[in-house]
Amino acid sequence: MPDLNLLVASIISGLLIGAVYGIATVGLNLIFGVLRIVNVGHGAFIMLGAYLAFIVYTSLGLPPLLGVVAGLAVGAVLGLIIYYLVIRYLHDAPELATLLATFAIGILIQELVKAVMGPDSRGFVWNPLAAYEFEIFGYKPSSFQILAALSSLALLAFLYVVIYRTRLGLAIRAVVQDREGAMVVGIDVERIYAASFALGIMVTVASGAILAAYLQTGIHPYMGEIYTLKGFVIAVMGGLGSIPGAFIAGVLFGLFENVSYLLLAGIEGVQPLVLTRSIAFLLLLLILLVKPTGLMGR
Amino acid sequence: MALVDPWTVREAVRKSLPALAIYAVLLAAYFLIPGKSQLFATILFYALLGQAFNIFMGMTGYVDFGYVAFLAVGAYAFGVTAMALASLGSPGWTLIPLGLLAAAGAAMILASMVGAIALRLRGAYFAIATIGVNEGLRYFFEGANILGGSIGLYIVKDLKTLFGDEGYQFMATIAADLLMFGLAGFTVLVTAWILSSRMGFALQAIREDEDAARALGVNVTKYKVLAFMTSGALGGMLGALNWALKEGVLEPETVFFIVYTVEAIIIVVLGGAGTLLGPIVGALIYIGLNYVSNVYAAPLLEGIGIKASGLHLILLAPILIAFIIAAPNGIIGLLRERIRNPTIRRFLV
Amino acid sequence: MSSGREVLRVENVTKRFGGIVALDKVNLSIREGEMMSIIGPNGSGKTTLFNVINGVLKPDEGRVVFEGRDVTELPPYKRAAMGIARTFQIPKPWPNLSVRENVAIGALFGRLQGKITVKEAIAMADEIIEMVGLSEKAEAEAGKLTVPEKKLLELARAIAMKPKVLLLDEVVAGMSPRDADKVMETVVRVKREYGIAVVSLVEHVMRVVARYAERVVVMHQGRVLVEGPPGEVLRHPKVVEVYLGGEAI
Amino acid sequence: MQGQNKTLLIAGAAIVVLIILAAGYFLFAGGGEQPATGQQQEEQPAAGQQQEQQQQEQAPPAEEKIVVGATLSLTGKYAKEGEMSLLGALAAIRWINDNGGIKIGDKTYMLELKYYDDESNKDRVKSLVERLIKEDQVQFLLAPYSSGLTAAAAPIAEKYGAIMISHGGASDKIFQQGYKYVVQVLTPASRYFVSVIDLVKAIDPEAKTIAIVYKENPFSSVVAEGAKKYAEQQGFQVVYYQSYPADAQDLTPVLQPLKEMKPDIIIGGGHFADGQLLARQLYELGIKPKLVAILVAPALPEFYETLGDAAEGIAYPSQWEPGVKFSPDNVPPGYEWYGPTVDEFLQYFKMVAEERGKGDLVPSYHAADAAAAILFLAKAIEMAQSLDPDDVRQAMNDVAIFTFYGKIKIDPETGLQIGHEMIVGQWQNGRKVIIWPPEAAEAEPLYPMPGYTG
Repeated sequence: MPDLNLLVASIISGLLIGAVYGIATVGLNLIFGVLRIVNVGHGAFIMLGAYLAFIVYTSLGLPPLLGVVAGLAVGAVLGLIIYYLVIRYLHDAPELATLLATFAIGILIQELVKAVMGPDSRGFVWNPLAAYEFEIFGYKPSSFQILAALSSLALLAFLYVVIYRTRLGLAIRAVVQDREGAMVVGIDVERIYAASFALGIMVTVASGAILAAYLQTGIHPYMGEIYTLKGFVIAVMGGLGSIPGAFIAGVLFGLFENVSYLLLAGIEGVQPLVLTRSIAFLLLLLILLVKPTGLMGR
Repeated sequence: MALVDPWTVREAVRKSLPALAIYAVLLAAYFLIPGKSQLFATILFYALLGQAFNIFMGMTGYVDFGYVAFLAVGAYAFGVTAMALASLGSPGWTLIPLGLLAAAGAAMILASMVGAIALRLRGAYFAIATIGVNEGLRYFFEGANILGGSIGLYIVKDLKTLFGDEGYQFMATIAADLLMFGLAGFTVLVTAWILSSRMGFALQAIREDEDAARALGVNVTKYKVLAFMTSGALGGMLGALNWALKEGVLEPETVFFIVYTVEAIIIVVLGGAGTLLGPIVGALIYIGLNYVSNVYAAPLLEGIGIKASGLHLILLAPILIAFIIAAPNGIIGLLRERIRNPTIRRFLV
Repeated sequence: MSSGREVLRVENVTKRFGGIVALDKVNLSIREGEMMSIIGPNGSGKTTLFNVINGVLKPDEGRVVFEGRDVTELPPYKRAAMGIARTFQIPKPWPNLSVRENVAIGALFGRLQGKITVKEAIAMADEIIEMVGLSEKAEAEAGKLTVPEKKLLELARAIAMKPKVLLLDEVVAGMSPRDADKVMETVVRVKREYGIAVVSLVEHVMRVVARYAERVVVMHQGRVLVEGPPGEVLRHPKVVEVYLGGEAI
Repeated sequence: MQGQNKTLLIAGAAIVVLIILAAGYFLFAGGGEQPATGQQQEEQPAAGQQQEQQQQEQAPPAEEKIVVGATLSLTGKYAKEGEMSLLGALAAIRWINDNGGIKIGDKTYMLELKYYDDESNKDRVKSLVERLIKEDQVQFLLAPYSSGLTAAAAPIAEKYGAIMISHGGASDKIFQQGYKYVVQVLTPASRYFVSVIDLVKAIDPEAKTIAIVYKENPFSSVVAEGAKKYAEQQGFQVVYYQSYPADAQDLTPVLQPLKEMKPDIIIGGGHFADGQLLARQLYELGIKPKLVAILVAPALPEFYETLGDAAEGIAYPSQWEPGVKFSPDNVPPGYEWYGPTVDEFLQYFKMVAEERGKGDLVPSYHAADAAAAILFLAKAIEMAQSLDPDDVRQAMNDVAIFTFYGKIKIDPETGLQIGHEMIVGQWQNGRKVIIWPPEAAEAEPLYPMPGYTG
């Protein structure tokens, strides 16, 4: 029987990292929901956000979570540039063409970042509330982990307000539901596409900053690849295009990765932490077996 | 039903000629252009990867993001066969048919298992469920210590036992490539046959509108599974030849490497999805551009003082983007739109 | 009037969606070579009935009998192979395939499934395309046709399946009277030539019903309200009341 | 109809062939059938840039040269190692050229490096290796990084009889496959932790238990296996042997049990990013054994920059450190001194790094590994007095040199490195110092680590 303390620890740390996974997937889902584009370069934008947090902290001496603000700004500019330079031309193209385009964009970002920042694996130490001890059911997460998870929620709230409380959000939702219909009522679908793409990139880059604040190590030009992969899986688990679905699935994914470890740890001759990955993907298949459009997909 | 309907055969032969011609040229280049044989072998590998992938993805519209798992499983099956035969003291030549059979078989088993679950899913859900299969398998190999775990399977020694030192040298360099040329020809014929037969029509109907296809009498599940297994089996044999026989070292990290799937997609999309020539043209462009930018362009730029590692990828990425904006349906797709001449069109298959 | 043997029978079919009863104990029988129209306002259950007959939906109760065989559990493609063909209210041709290819696929996978070579299927497609008057567009991509052309294409595709029962979903909706007549003439010709039973769903175009149908079934709220020859049915007081809102034709 | 079809077919096929040929010609014009001197790629040095280092390290004119080829991972997951290897190799080559080149008979040869980026991808390696051998006329190669890439290159190098010197990341298993021309200059993966275990055994007879936590990866799994075996041979008890996946973001689950278990020593790791994470999380979780030794990551200055206090006391096995005291004055018996001194190497490294705009880089051991490969090759050529790869390969069996990198000597049978030994470094007060072996040590080991409570 797994030790109860370990179980609690796993659940809490799973929830914390899960919130970060969740926010790191939301942008991917937004872009898919509106533009029907699977952004294969997703991880590169997360990596960019992580570097922003790194620079904000090490060069400017500000808390790395302010990288979220920088991420939103950089993401907005980058998102618009990419949209008007590339994505705009690919509306009528087969879905796969956009896949290739976003892949190439990802490579470009990786290599440009590497040219500027070098190939090294960077990191920092930031623990602003080290003096305080947080204890949840006997488990003591670090302050930066809690702050990162809270920032994820804040960013999610920001996105929620944009989508459910603004004219732009209304228009975006209209386009998601039925683009012809939206066009007929006078929505400039082209501009909504641009705005949604930019919004998706903004959230993704910003989530990279949150991720960096949570992990604080392992910031390098190729760090994003695993998040592209995890992002895909979480997005599908939650239901493509569903923003709350993405977030909930992210939390679930984090939770599951952590808790399944305890079960696997009892098996002789295997490497439990490695196998949790297999189990997490198995979970994806099971969810899709029961609900082929993900937890909250239509 | 006439399986060998003469019209279908004629059509298939006609359709396969241009592709076979390109492979013939590649084969000639492989032998005649000195110092480039491995470049052509690499182009061949990617063309085959694209073609095998295309049978399922190009024709049904389903993107199997975990496709590389078929290559990996095929390579492992070939590796295990080699080890078994070496320990049994069998003659070397038996490995080729038995190993390829094992590779195709293992890949088909995987395809039927994955297909049973994932083929019920549509679009991106299918794509990503298959990523799950690939990654899940990789971590399973590593975590449960299957066939050498993360360290991998080393079969060079076994291959040397089977073929002798000289023989191994020949197998790993020339014979593996020639077998891949053979597999390429076979793949072209299979693809052309599918395109010219009922199956091709069924797959196209599925790609265009699966519900309508079902209502119109197409046994959607059967054709999807058939195409998936064909594509998987070809992939398995490709993995066996290019990785197991040619390199002799199989590590989960590199054989379940998802970038191969992405590259397969790039090649198919660049050339034209669902076409026979598309993947070959795509591979020529993709690997050709990569090689040229790596071997010629990057050193030129370095020569004028622009020094950055990764330079050639910085050059390559925008070119790829430009390509796809100019020809979103791929090169063959573009040519089909542009060229009205029916004679030439006949060869753009 | 047709007096052929029965090809299709719908027995006590009930279909619910959540709390809504879309079909309520529906019974129908269609004979060989018969031309039947099912009419009813939007939401009366017509398309659901088609979906049950063709196998896209499984009924909650009741069964569908085709040529004396219970096909309720069979998937759509098997029923198509047995001889049930249909068109869609919103045409669903395969947009990137040519008109010829679209029709040829119908031939390859319809009732002749397995009995016809690709070459024969293409030849047959050309014949049928000519019959429906699309010859000039044979090479064109289906996605580029106009809506009436798409409907003709769907009809051609269905005919190519050599069905015994042809289910036409709003095949003339939105067409000019002339086009509508052209389509219906074709349907009548096919029906005569091959002895197909035709069931067409019609919401509004009563003129067509009156002119071409041999038997009319009126559906309302998931039930069969009245059934009989067009002349009688269209004047039936119940029909006038619920369907035509009190106005006689 | 039928006859017409045939004509069309032939015409069409001809057109396709022509297009392909034209494309091929365009692609490969400038390759192919040039005279094979290995010089055709050479750029004219731009005016005013006399010593400009181009992709080929240029030799002074009028002397013959030997081109060494390399496929380096300048992009992709081994990009960091690739960058270091490039600079290290260039530094060694520059030193050799500045010190009279290589003499065969009365001829003097200058070394030159010709390299391509392999993108850390094994399916790029093959064509590049062949190009190096056949078109750039290279007979001596630095192997690509990692065993996967080496395995892809080996059959081609073997086919053409070109020598491949492994200078990084390759698993021991590569050398059990019977390749004839593949040799190694760095300590094999299975022996990475030997020095660390020796150190503990020498200074702390009390220490009995070892926990191993490593990354699941072809390289670090072999390291862990080797470490476990050696530790058990030395009488230690391996109480915990767990791995984590290659891209782990959180090691808490694997580390948590160590809090209770309290092993004397924790060793493991894998690569850059996860090594940082491992040290960081051990610190966060308050797991304080007597010694923590981690692979790869702590050898880089970024380790301390990233982790600060959490890096304090962390030890690491290293192939080489800038502070080593190998010099012509302490050559061990059976070896002879060869190549630059440590200071010279550092100076040359700085020189080539500056030319590439990386002046502030401090060489990691990956740079030294590549430099050692060059030195080993140069010495073997000199001993063979021949440029024939077979002669050189034969001579390599007899090379026993002591260099800025330490001892280099291979096992004639397998090509595996048997001379070179790992050293142990440790972060002390924000500085990396060498603590083992005693003859190379700059400082006493900080043992037990700060914070150890027993």
